Amino acid sequence: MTDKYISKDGLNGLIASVKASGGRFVAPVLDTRQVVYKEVSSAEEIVDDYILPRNSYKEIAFPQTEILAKYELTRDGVTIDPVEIVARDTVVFGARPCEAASLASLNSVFTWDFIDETFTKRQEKVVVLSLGCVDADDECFCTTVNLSPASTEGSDVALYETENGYIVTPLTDKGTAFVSAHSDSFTDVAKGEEKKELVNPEKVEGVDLTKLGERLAKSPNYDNPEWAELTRKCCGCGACTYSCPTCHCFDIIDEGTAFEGERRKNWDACQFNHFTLHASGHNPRDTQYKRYRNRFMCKFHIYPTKFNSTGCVGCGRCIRVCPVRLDITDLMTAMSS
Amino acid sequence: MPRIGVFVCQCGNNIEATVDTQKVADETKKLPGVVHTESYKFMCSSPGQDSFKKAIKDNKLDGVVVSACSPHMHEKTFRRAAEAAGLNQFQCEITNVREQCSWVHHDETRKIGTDKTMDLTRMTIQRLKKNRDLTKITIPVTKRALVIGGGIAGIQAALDIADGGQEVVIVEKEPSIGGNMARLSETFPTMDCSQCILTPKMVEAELHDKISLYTYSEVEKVDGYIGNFSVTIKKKAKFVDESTCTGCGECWEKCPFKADSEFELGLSKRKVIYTPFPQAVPNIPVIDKTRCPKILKDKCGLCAKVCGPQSIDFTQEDQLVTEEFGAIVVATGYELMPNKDFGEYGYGKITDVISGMQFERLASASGPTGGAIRRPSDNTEPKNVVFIQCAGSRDEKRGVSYCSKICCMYTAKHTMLYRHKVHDGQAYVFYMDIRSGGKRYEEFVRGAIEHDGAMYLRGRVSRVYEKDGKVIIQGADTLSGSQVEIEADMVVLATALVSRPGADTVAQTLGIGYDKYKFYNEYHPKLKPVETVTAGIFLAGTCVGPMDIPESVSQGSATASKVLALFSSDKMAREPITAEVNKQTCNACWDCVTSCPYVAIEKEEIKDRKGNVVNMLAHVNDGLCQGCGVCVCACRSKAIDLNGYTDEQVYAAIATF
Amino acid sequence: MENELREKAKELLESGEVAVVIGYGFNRKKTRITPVFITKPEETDKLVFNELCVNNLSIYLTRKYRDIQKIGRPAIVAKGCDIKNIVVLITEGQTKREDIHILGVTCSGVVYKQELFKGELKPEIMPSKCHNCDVRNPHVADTVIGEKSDFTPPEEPTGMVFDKIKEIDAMSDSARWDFWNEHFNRCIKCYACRQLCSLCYCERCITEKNMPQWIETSAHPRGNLAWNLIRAMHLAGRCTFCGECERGCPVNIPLNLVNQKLVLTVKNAFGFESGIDENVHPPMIVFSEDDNENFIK
Amino acid sequence: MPEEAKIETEGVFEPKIMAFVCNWCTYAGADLAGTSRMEYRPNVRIIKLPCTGRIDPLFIMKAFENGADGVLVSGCHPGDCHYTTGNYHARRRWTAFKDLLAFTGIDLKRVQFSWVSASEAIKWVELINNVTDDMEALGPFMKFKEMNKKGPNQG
Repeated sequence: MTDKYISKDGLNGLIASVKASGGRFVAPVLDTRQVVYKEVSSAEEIVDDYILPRNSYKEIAFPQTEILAKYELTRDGVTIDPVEIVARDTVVFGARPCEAASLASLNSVFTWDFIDETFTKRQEKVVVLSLGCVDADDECFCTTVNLSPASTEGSDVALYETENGYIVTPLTDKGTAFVSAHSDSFTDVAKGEEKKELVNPEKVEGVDLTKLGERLAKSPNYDNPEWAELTRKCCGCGACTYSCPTCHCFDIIDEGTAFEGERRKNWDACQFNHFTLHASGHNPRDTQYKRYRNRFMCKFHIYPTKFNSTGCVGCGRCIRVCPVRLDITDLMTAMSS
Repeated sequence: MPRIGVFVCQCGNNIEATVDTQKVADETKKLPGVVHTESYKFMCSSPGQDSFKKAIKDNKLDGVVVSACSPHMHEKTFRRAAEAAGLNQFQCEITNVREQCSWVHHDETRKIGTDKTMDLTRMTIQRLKKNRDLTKITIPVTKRALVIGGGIAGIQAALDIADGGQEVVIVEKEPSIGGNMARLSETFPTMDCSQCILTPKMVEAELHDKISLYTYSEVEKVDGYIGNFSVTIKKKAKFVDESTCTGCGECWEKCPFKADSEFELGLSKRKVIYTPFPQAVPNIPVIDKTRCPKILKDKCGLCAKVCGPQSIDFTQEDQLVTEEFGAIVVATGYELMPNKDFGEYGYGKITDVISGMQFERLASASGPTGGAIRRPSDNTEPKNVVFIQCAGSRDEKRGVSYCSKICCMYTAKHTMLYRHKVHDGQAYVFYMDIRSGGKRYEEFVRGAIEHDGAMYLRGRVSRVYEKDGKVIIQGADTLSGSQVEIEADMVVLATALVSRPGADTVAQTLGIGYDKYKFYNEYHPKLKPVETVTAGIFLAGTCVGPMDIPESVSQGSATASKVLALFSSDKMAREPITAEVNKQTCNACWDCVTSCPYVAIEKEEIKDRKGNVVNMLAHVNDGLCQGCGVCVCACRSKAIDLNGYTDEQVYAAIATF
Repeated sequence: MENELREKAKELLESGEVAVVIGYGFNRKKTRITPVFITKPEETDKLVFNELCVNNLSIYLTRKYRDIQKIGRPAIVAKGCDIKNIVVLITEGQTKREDIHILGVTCSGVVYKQELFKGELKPEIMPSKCHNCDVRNPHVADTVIGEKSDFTPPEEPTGMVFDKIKEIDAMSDSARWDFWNEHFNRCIKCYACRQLCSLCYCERCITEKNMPQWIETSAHPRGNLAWNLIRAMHLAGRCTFCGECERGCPVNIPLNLVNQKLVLTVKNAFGFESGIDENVHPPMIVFSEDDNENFIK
Repeated sequence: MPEEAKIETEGVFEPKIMAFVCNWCTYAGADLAGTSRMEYRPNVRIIKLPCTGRIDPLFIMKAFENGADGVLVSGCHPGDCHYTTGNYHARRRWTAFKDLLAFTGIDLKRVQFSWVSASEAIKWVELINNVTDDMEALGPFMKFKEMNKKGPNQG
């Protein structure tokens, strides 16, 4: 399919069209002094001056809390009533190319040994309209992990900002189908309509992903005192994992009153002390640097080798949100040598 | 799945009238874990309990709920029955249906009562599912009592305990036991001589083979709990070897140095090596190390030279001993309000204004004047004596708000003693009210007025001053409505009884409560008057508040009966409703230690295999914990829980709501 | 001032008096401040102190950081407000006064969040605590570094937090409920508030207690409300209003309001101020017989 | 009628009230009301604890979460505590907690605090009747009920 065009004003038509077909339109909006992904009903709500929303759009396919089943305790035992997964057609507008690459990574986790339908059913219904970045901040490092504002991995449709609108490039079948389904909202690209220049963040000096991977693979390095020295300031808040587009750990818990309740799947984070605490009281990751090491290993060794997928997309959220300013790229640099 | 039985009592018609107990039984049987339910006319009756026990056995129940009357009524009954049927008694829970449902909701359709009973029973069932087996706590008992204070209350307590066959140690901070009673001349209302009735008891205490006297000693530290106190006692250096001293008196005869006698309240002198009074028990002197020139600057040493058995030892030092006790009786007594508080009565400024206790010494046959009433300034016989009552008592602004209770009686006694010794003397008494409640007390006061001619003036004294060797008293006589001025030779103040200085420190050492006047708090002022909140520590005599000799003696005996009851077996059992610390999650912030009303939480050292202290964690002492649960709420990490009322149990009840 | 700080740190490390200096340093790009742990005298040049040094480093003294404790006796760079937390930690037996060296720094205010700083510390980017600071000269310290401040805080506390509390107090119940529900609903239960709070040092947080699970772990309004209220209760009489919880909150919940509200309650009801005197017990574990009880029937 | 009550206009509203009481004073006072055959409103469900000092703010939160329209907390009068000082500790906690609840928009009539001694059966009866009346006037505690209805924010 050839490129299309949609003006900023024209977005309202697209939103209406998506809604009319029973879908929802998610885009970056301003909420309590932060840009976040939220369902919108008009184009005016959408902000265009942002680096990245605070939250990751992984929430759409992997919500923070998910009810898996309802249960009831009776004299005859426990009756369990599974909850049907309601997946809605969802359009994510304005995702950044870095983040777009993340769902693929999540998909490999949720499908390798067991197909987690709570995730896949939702993911199937998500159409990602990524928007090439015309700005970057100090924390962006997609180029360091071999992505860029021009990356298309994980995007269904690529959008490129112009003076008054966006040039629309469908990338996948899903993307083509989406543009076709809402063809009224798009026009052909007018002559002279120019893409704004994409801005690449600077590559972090000294990072070599191959060397990094090799080094992490060597077990003696696991107990290198460097880990503690580099990460002992980590306060274990887990804000990084909860903002990260590729973090995917969860916990299943039953919550309710005496005779009934719900089984819920909740986000969990390897940064929490409780995450690995055994019933015996022993905790294999008993100090914070071990927990941080785990997250780092997960991103740059375990998942890349296990699934050949990108563990870190360089969105920089973890650096922005970190209250102690622990910079993952510092570790990447240190561990590349 | 648990196997729970629910027993709904009809209580005759008391419950059945407003609650359909059969319906409750039928409905609760539908709940998970409930395998047996029944409704019965009288669960607490013999047949009721038999069927209860049978049901437990037949159905192999592991928990039972009895929906009946208040647990305050029959919880013990059913728990005992459950235990008899082989259940742990703490797997039996009561739902309060009668007092808190059927009796208070008079709905004839029985809908309200039945619904509520079902709700309450459901809550109890869910709570019960979280119950754990608990076993009564048994504590070994050291059968040895400590009596702090060797006044009449302490002596009585010690004698009664010792007569009951148990060992007692009396710790007395003065060189002799006897306390304030030893100072008194005669006692109201019988007028028998104080020394005559006290001395035999003192001697009996000294000679009793179950009693040890630690005189000139003080309690420094108290650790442990009921049955198991560990007490550190400071034995102050007497500089006299108690084991060899015969009490012959040669040393104090020869000692050339004198000091004001504490026992005589400054009315006479004593030597620097001394016994406080001639009948002292033990009759062993001590050296006043603050005044002895041998000790201060290595001069004199005459006493050592004259001592036949060579008992004087100037090198003695204070000694700390730690001993084990099972119970403690606190009988630390009182003192009179210090004179600096009575400027307006001239006390401390005018020599002939004295306290009631000083008058006792003047009237005592063994006192400084040999029993003759002489005024301190010129040693002449006073012809007019004014007694001022409520000096400090019932006077919230300058003194204490309470009534010192014994002053009305002893003032009446003073006027009589005075008249008996100075036949032409006139006693005047300024009083607010006369409080003479007690057997033969009122008659006694009347005798003082009618027989011995004391002049009672109702009113307060406004001014006391000295003029030409006389003490002038100006005051009001409210009954005649006139101002009075009396030229007296001597004034006697019925000063308020107050707690001893340092009473608060002693209380803190012991972990018992005290009021704003530093009198010790009883566990319950009416029903537990000699107990304290700290189990195993008892109170006798005036450390609790003003009281007279018969009361003090009764309290001494009462504490003895408490102690003997405690010592009646080698171990004591306690309800296991106590707090418990989860050592995995304790933060060692000590908030529990601070908030515990019983000093029941200790800082426990956690050691590694080599014995090095690696951590400090909270530890609940089962012997001291009373199970209030204050610590549980103070603990943010919920590292403490209260057995019998655990978080899980409470949560289960709330979640059933 | 920084030179003085570096010299002192160097001296402490060289003499062996401390094994680690917990302080502030720049990140790689020199754009932000981040905590640093200096163990070698030659590295003390990394230490800085400026208006970006908002972190309360006292969290690193708590039991959660066993690996830092293993290094040895620490010196800690602390502003007056941070010292208040250290004082509470001492009161609650989490550290001993003699076991740490406090390098107190005089302070003229820091930024509310580092990213707001555009080269100049304007009053509007300072947190309310700085506008009312009574400890710009450290009140408990082994060494005080920096010029003495002669700032006197206003008699009536001023600033956004105090204005907002007044505003909320004046609202109707429903408006207050809606206000808080909207904020608490955003809570993602990441517990950054807890992790950044040096007084949230529990071995096991109440949310982690699961028998029973008092506070639901799901991101549900019910558990969110319970978590935020119970955390506030656990900090009642202890919170020093350092503001770290709000700064760390990734979803901007105005936690300072709740905590300061209780600071005010405790001050009014019990006359207590946290973090001033290590020998005074926090008010929620003691009592006075004369406490006001006009709300009890 | 307050707006919250309008939501549930069908049927008679029977408020659910949870009472946390201490074993020695208030529980005994409630027993006395029973022994004296006094009558009061049936809406209260009592949870007995040894002392008000054992009553954690968590209990109150949990009661509301579980559908209580009102919570009553009661124990011994100051000075009467069986454990000498438990109620003083409790009083401090309530002082802070009530301010916090009010600050978050919970009407303080929903949480009531009281001292009821073992002899104050009449006070107990009046208290329960008054609290029940208060809850009826306020209507169901929709704030929590609506929150309960709300599911987690799912994708």
